[in-house]
Amino acid sequence: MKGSESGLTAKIRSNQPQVIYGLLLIFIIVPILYPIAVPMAVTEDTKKLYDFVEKLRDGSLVVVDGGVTVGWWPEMQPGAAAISQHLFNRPVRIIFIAFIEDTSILLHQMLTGPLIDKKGKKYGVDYVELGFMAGGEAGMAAFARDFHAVLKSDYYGEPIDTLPIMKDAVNAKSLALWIPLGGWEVEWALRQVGPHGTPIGCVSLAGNVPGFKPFLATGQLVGLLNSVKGGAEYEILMKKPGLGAVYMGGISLSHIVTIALVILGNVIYFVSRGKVKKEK
Amino acid sequence: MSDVLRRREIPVAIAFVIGLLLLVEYFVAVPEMTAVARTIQSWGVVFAAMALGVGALTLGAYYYGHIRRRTPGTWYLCLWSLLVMVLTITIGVLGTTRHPMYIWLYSNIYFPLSATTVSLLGYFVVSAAFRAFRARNVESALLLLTAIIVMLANIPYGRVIWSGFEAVSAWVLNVVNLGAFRGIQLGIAVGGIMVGIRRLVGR
Amino acid sequence: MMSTDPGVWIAAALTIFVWSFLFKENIFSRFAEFTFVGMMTGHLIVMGVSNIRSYASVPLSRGDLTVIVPVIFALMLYGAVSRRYYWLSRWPTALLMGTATALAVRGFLTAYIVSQSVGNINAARAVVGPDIMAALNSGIIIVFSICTFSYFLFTIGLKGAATVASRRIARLAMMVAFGAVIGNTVLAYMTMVLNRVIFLFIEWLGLA
Amino acid sequence: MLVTGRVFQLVLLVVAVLFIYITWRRSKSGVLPKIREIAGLEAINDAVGRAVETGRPVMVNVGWGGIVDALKSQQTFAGIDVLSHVAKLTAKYKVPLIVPAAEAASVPLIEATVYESYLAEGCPDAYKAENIRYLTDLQWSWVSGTLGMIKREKPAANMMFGYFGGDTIMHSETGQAVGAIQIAGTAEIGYVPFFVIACDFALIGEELFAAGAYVTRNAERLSVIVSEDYFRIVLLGIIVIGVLAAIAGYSIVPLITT
Repeated sequence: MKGSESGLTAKIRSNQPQVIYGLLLIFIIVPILYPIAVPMAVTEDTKKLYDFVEKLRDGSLVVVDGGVTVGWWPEMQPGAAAISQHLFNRPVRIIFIAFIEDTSILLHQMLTGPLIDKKGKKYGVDYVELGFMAGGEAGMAAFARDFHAVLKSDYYGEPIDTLPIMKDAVNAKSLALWIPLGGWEVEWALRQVGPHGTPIGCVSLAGNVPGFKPFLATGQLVGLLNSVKGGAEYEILMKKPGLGAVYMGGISLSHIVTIALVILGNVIYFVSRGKVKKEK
Repeated sequence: MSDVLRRREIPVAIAFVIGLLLLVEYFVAVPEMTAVARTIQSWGVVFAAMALGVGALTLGAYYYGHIRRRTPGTWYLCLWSLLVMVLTITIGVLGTTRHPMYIWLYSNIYFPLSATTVSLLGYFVVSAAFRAFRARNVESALLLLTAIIVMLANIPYGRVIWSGFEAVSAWVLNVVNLGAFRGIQLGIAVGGIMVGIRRLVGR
Repeated sequence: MMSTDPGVWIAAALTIFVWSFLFKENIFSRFAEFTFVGMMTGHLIVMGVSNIRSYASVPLSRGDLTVIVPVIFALMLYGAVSRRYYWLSRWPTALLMGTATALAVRGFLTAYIVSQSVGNINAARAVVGPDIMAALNSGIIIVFSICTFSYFLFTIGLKGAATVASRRIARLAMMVAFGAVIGNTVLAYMTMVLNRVIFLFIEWLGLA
Repeated sequence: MLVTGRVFQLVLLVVAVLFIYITWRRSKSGVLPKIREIAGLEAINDAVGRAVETGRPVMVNVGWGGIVDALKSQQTFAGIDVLSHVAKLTAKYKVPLIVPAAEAASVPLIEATVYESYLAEGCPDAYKAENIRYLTDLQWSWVSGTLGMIKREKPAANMMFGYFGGDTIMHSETGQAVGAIQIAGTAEIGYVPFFVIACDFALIGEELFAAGAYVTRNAERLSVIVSEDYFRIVLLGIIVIGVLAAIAGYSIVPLITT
């Protein structure tokens, strides 16, 4: 098969990829400098999670757990911020925790940054940051079964049993919703939190979304935000455009470039293959 | 005495007993067993936290070897890396992760390095799109076609081209993809269970 | 307005160092990588320490000494760095392995095997339901999932027309699923590039 | 006493343990089970043949899972099994074989595997230790080292079997650019798609483990595959019966969820 190639395909393969890199860079920079607003539809998975949060009973407890290494945070950030904001808007209590080393600081920065308006909710009463817990899947399992077994102090080093919110939060059964942010983290939650009967709704890394569809169908996931796109959709539902809208505006053109390159590459491949066949 | 303790059977037995306990406790409700399992699980978390340091020591030893041998082109980088590690640990442990200096390191060095490394994949995916993604046969043609539909449905421009992309993509994801991935996830679970049991019995 | 924050300048320099890898591996990209690894390892330790602090400091301040027990056992892990005491590290490692494995096995049983089988069986109800579209879709899901699942049989059902057909269906279904993965992953990769571009052009150079 | 809702799962677990025991016992008897052919493996011969024609080397990459980590190492071991098979072919046809190694601990094992393959083909002198190239334990250094190697050596065949993460796209893109025949396999299902589209042949998920057992004909490794097959058949039976019953208007879901 490789032997039956004409010079044209070989030339493409051996050309300098830096030209293509440059092309991508241009089509990413242009929409930043000249932003174009394009309307977007909201997918069903996003809507389901939004509705679920909307219907949470007053005073319900919700866990938001960060689970990506720092490099993937830009992908999670719009969804994480939008859903956290929604939780702060609603009369529910929120527990922030991380099972991957990098995320506790990111969650803290998000909560103290300009993206989130806490609506006057009080730390320790309406929300709490528990920082990082080691052990990966086993750590999450230990936490889900008993919130107080391992973590004795919060992000600030205060004993958690003195915080009013942690009096009601005993284990996963006392929760109304568990929101993992990430890829593996969602699988861990499905295996370790799901069996407690706690509803799970996630913000997922884009590459994992197709793999999570079976769990959406069975209701093991009550809803799912597809990476930045889900974040942008959630912002639409909340009528408050933010980071997600910025990202979606910026990456649209580069998607077109990618598709064009796939098609162009294949057209050249077929044309040159056809030529070889004719010569034979 | 220590020869007995060194025997390979001991760790295998530990893993087996703990594994069995956690499995049985999941299916059979005995309060005493639950209490023991809870303690073991919390110990596991403490162990995992302590284990984070082992990797650093291994890496440190590896770097030390390069520095001692003065490996050309690498030893000074190893030394630099060790310095960065020590600096991070010093600030992070003495000042905790809330210390402004730690936050500064985290946001201005760790985050950009990590995020930029991941972003390299973005460049590679476009060049692969042009140079490597080939419709060699029916299967790969189908793969590429699906990829293109999903991409078009993901961006707002897709609707401008054809309003049906979103519906097609949703059908592909929620029906065909769902079916395939249900089979794959079941397969992963079978593999996970069988390999897991084997590992617990030390085979 | 160009940024005047030295932190931003450092971050911008590191971003460009890493990107220089796209042309050729060079001293700058290597410098960036070694910095990254040093920082990452250091950060892991810091988080481990903070975790243990959270676990031990509060009980200790109240005079509860029992929390020290697992910490002491965990110290055996550090036998791993010495050839002579390597065996010490096997014990706590075995506990970690046993816990993680057993938890994964039971999680797989409940959340994957049983839930997904039930999902398939429940989908079968729609096949005989009044909605033709839903019936068709459920049928496709069931057939594809069974074919894909049995695709990974290696020693049973090796021959026959049914095997051939089922494996063909499975491969085609998986190709569609893999296409969905690639298409969706592009979303993530582009976001990562965009994030760095926004940083360089807006935060650092102050354009737009 | 049994937790409601988990009884059936317990039964499944016991069945799984039984299957493992039975197949393990049978593997001792030395009877090897039949295993189906795996598409990509057949292509290895052609790929080595092309290396003979063009006089360019063969490159086999076993990923960066290493042999220490409990989970990732499974894939590395399967990769090393396939490597032993490729090494026999390269020994037979006198083609240079290059292996970029990613973990210091795994290097002795890789060296021994390749050497033994050369020994088995009766040409231990053709074995070149310097072609087993240990790069570094760090992921990105290893990736960049491997990419540089592909660009310099322009292998006729680039084979990748083992644990691969986000770097799948980088290896396969670069290999494609130098015109290598690429055969790859990883059990990381999220990254299989990139191998499928950018390589000439790709093993999907579990096929990697089966490939390892297939080429080595190791009784114990084959028994793992057989026990998994038994369990799959049981599950398949439950699903098919459940689906048929549901169509007929009965439900076995209460039984499964007891």
